[in-house]
Amino acid sequence: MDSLNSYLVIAAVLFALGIYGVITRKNAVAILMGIELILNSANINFIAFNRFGGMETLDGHVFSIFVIVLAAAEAAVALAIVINLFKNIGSVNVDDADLLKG
Amino acid sequence: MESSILTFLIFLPVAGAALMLPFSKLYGKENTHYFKWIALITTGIQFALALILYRKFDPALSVTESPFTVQIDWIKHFNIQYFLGVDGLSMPMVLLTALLSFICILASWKIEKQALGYFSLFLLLDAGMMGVFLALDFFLFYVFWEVMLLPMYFLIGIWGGPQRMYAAIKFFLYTLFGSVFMLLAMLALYYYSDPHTFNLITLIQTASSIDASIWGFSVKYLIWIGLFIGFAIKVPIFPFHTWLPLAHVEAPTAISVILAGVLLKMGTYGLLRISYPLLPGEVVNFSYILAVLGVINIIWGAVNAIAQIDMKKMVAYSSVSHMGYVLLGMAAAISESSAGAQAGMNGAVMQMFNHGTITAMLFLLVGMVYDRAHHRWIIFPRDYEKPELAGQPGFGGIGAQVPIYTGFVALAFFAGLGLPALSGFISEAMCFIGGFSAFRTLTIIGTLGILLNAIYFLRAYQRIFLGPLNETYKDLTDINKIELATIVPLAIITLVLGVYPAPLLNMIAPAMDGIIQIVQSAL
Amino acid sequence: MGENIFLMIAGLVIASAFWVVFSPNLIHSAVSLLFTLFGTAGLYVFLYADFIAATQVVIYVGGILVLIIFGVMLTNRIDTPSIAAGSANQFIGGIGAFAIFVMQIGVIFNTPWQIGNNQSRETTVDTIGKLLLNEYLLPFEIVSILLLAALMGAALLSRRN
Amino acid sequence: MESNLNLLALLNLFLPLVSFAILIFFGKKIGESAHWVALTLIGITLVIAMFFFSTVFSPHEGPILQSSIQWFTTGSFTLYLGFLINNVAAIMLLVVALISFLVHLYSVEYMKGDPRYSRYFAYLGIFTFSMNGIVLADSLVMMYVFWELVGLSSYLLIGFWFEKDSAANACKKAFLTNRVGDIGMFIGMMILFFTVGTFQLDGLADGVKDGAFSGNMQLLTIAGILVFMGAVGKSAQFPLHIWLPDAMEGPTPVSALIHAATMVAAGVYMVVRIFPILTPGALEFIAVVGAITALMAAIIAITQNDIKRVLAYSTVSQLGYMIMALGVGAYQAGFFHLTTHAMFKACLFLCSGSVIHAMHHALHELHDHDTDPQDMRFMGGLKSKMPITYWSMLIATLAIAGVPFFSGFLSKDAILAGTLSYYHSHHGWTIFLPLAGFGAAAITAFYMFRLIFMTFYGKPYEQKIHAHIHESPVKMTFPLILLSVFSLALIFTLPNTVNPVDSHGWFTHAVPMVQNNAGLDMHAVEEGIHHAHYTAMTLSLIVAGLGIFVSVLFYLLQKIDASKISSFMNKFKFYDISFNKFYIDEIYNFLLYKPFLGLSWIASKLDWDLYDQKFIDGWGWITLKLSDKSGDADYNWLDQKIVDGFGNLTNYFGKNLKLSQNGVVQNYLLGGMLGVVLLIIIFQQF
Repeated sequence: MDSLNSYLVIAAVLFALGIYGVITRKNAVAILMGIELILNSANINFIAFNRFGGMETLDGHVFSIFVIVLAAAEAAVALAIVINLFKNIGSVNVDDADLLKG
Repeated sequence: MESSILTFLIFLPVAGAALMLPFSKLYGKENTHYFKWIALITTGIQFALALILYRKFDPALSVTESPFTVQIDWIKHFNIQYFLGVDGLSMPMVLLTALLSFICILASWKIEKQALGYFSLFLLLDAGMMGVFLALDFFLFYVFWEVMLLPMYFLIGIWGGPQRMYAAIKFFLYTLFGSVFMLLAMLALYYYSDPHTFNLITLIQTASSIDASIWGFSVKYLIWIGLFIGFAIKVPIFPFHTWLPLAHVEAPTAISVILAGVLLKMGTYGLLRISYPLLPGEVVNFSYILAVLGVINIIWGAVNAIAQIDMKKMVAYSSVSHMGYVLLGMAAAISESSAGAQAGMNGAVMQMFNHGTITAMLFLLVGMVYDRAHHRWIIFPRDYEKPELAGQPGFGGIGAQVPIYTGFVALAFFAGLGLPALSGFISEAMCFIGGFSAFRTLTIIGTLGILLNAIYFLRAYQRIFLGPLNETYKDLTDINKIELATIVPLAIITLVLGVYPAPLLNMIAPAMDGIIQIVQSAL
Repeated sequence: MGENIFLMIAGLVIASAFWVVFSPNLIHSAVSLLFTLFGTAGLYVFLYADFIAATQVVIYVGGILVLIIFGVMLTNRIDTPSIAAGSANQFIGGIGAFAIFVMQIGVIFNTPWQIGNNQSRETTVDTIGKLLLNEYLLPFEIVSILLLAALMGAALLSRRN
Repeated sequence: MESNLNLLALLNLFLPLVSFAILIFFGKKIGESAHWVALTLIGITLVIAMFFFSTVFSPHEGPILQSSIQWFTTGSFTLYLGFLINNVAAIMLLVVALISFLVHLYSVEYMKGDPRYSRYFAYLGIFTFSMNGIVLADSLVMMYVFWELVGLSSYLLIGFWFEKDSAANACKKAFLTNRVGDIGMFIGMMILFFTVGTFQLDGLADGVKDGAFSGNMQLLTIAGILVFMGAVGKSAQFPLHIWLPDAMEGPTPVSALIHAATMVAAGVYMVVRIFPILTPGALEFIAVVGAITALMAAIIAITQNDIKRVLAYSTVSQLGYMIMALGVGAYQAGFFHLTTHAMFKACLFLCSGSVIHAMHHALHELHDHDTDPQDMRFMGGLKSKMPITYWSMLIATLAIAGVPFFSGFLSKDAILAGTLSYYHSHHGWTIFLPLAGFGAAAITAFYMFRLIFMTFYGKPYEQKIHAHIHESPVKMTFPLILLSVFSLALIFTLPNTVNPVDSHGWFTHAVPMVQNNAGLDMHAVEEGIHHAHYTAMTLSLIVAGLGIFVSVLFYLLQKIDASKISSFMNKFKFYDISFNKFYIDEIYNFLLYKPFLGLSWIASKLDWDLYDQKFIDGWGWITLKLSDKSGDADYNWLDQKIVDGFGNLTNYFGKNLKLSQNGVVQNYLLGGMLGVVLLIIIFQQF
């Protein structure tokens, strides 16, 4: 079981779930969680490819570190936005934030 | 200097019109005398330029040799050129246009209604007319031809008489109808000539070699028909003439003068400038019809003029009649006798010039009496608005009241009916002599015009000026200084050219020789 | 033994991820996310990525997840009986996500992956450290500046008025 | 010498024009002294004319002066202006200048006090100028030019008192009637030009001689008749004579100058000038026209009561004589009669003017504005009151009646001889020509003495008027006396002969027979005239005596009651026909003028109300209707359905698609995701 494909399948599951979460969830924080899932699936791929790809170096690891850092930054900013949104419209339901409505 | 004089002649009025705008902003549109003076000075300079051109003009030189010719590429892709030139055919027309424009500004001195518009449109019209007479590129010619149409439409439609809109639209549609045919003919000429060109001088060589047919008709024949309809409406040749009485009657005095004095000439000018040199073969085939139409014009115009009770309408129909002489003279280009051909062609161009001056006088004089009496009925119509006047003579016996005016009217009327020693006689006689050499019977019928023209002029003269004085007009004032200034130059020209036509003829003759040669070579 | 643990961890990750997405309660989702993240860290271990696994635990679990839970807390009234996390577009979204998943699976199994030698199980920290401070120095610095800016921005955004 | 003559001819031509120009432009300032300008300039003209006349007697070959300059040219079409003065022209010049001068002099008194006094003399000036132009012209074109100018001056002078409707009508009628003839002349000129190639008179004669028309004499006949049409108009020949009697609306001196002596003679003069190219056929036509005119006008003159109308018809009749003379080939006689007639007819008119002037003043003093001063029935017994006028008029009447010792006898006699000789050589219907000639001679004698008796003899119509009649002043009587002297036969025969019945005086020497280049044997004609001379003389004496005798019976002795005779004649409508001038005016009016005006009215209706308003505007109407329909189709169907259909469709989709833009970010994301799926499916990347 310890093969590339098993990791990739896990990552694919996580990715699909993340997408599903991002699309279907109403709560902004829940959407954020979906995004975290997607990022994690990507990280898994990085590491898995680094492990099985016959790489001499650990560039995949470095990339995943960067992704983690970005995820942190993203989470901080996104949450700040969510809080602001809540302050302004009293809800974090993204359906209520429809100022773009045509 | 010499090569730019033609450009100046055309675009000076445009500059004048443009100059009016700052004045209207600075001093307001109410200060109409600024516009009048600008227009007067502009046309004055233009006239002076035309005179300078006349002084330096050498009729012996062809257009290609003349120092005045301008030839610059305009739209290179289509071989369209800014090509201006002057020869013996256009020189009299340029002089006539410049002179009449100047005089018409004077005659419009009383215009107060929207003077800015009037005078600027008038100057644009002036530029268009000048351009038509100077252009030697068909495309340029067509552009000027159309440029002139629009100001005319507004000038009739805004400053005209009670039926002005009807008249203006009629004029516009009629002329546009003709223009369409002309445009088609122009494009056909362009596409069938090799190399493709609008250059009228080059086309003289190339157009005759066009050898194609559409729907079984030769292309040259179709081009001729198209051009003919376009020009015929302007002349106007029967049966395209009915825009003319209406437009003349409804237009303000100065515009009637321009209409009859210059615009009508464009038709015959176009025939002589374009149709004749380019399609001599068709001229030969068509000249009989041209002569027939000329005679119809002479007779029909005169017969109609006799029945008119509106002075202006009478003069308008007299124009129809007089332009018939031009056609008859032009048709004589195919005459076997070289004296006949020359008499006819030269007579035709002279008649164009002379009719321009004479009819201008007539319209100016009618305008003067209209200014004073506020009507111009020879006899009031039966359905006149004041029933007590219906059917009564409109004037009567004012000859003793306004002797100077009467004198000028007599001069103009007698010039119109072709009295010798006045310019009309020589050109009419030459047209007849030319016509006679080619079409005997037709010309003999046409000479009836000599009598018919006399009938309506003398009847009108008698009804207006002779007989006991109509008491309504016992306070009528005689001609004033401005009016005198408009009428005297024309009267002098009429007299001088009647006695000594050589200056005009010497100018025309070499150009006509060229056209006759082309036409005769196609016989 | 290792195989079984891997399967366990993989099952944990997938199951908890499902719950993150489908849980009607937001708090449950957040808690479930904790398990997903832990599981992922376990997977890293299986992949000989000891440093990344540690980082995952420290940053995700210790930082991001706490942030998310704070977010949940701050944006929902405490007195609501359950912090609802409604869903929409479940049908289309499900089909879409499933389609993407199928495609990914397709890609995964249809691609002849280049499989190299397994790396030795030695610690990765020093290598990563060298890489970061040599080859990836510039990205590293930029990311740090980005992080700083993001934090400052987040602080600014969430300031009252 | 040549250039001097040229200068003189130019002066002769242009001095009257100078008079016209000065008086027209400065007439207001000059005012009452206008006649001094005119008299001086015409006086100089007269002196020059006398000089030219004097050269007639010096022996010379060919014309006295022939010169021409190019007027204008177009290369091969060239017109010339020039002078051709031969003996005929020189005599004509003198006649014109003399009568013009006398009429000027006469008018000083006659026109005194007229508001347009200076204008009158100006018009006389332009008339004299134009007339001189005709006389001097060396080409048909130049002649035509002045021909028309004469028409103009005649128009101006007839319509001088244009406040009178009758005058205004008359001047128009004169001009238009003349124009009818001019058309013919113009066409004839063109035929000649394109056959011979020139308008020059001598050139035409030479061309015809050289056979330019050989084989086509028919055309030359037609051309000749057409050119003669001009003379028919100007010399008031049948059927265009109708204008001349009406022209009497002008001032009487004008009638004397223009409508008796000079302008109407221009037609005759023109025929004289072109005589060499007239074919026998054309001449026959000319003779018939002249004969008809002579007889018809004489018959009309019998019944007229207006003194000037009698003279006018007598003029028409005498012009007919001249034309007839030229037609029968009696070239000399025709021109001779022109000259003598100019003198005595001018005298008659001026005398009648003197009478009218006197009557007018008498009536004016009586404040009588209803009585016509020209009607002979209101005159009578003026002999004692106006002796000079009476004697002058009597002499002139004797001359016109053809009584020996007076000039008319000589010339009329020659004409009648010509007609007789023509009959002798042609026989058949040509007997009409001498019959008409003698008949007209008898009638002329009759009505002229009728005029004399009604005016000067018998009892005055009203004593009151008679008492106020005075003889005219010397400025008026001097011309009368002079002209009556010129009506004596001796004037024309001295110094060659004093035999009163022998016409072979200086005149016949000065005007020798010309050659006819178109086929008439002039020697034979001359011979014939010579033979017929005595017969004609005898006959003419008899008919003239008869006419005078009847007139004496009717009007002097009143042995026969004129009214009885006239009512008897009127049983056959003869009187009415004569009195109403054969109804020719009415016929023209009814058959030509009125229908023509109607025609022109119909034409204008056709042109405007039918052709333009219906046909041309019909196109506009059709276009409008079509454009209505097409506009309808365009709007309701093309625009509303198709074009707007697209709009509506877009709108519809927009409205519905708008719903997708609901601002829900997730929907966008969903769309994006589906797009990705779609793209991947499309590109089949696995």
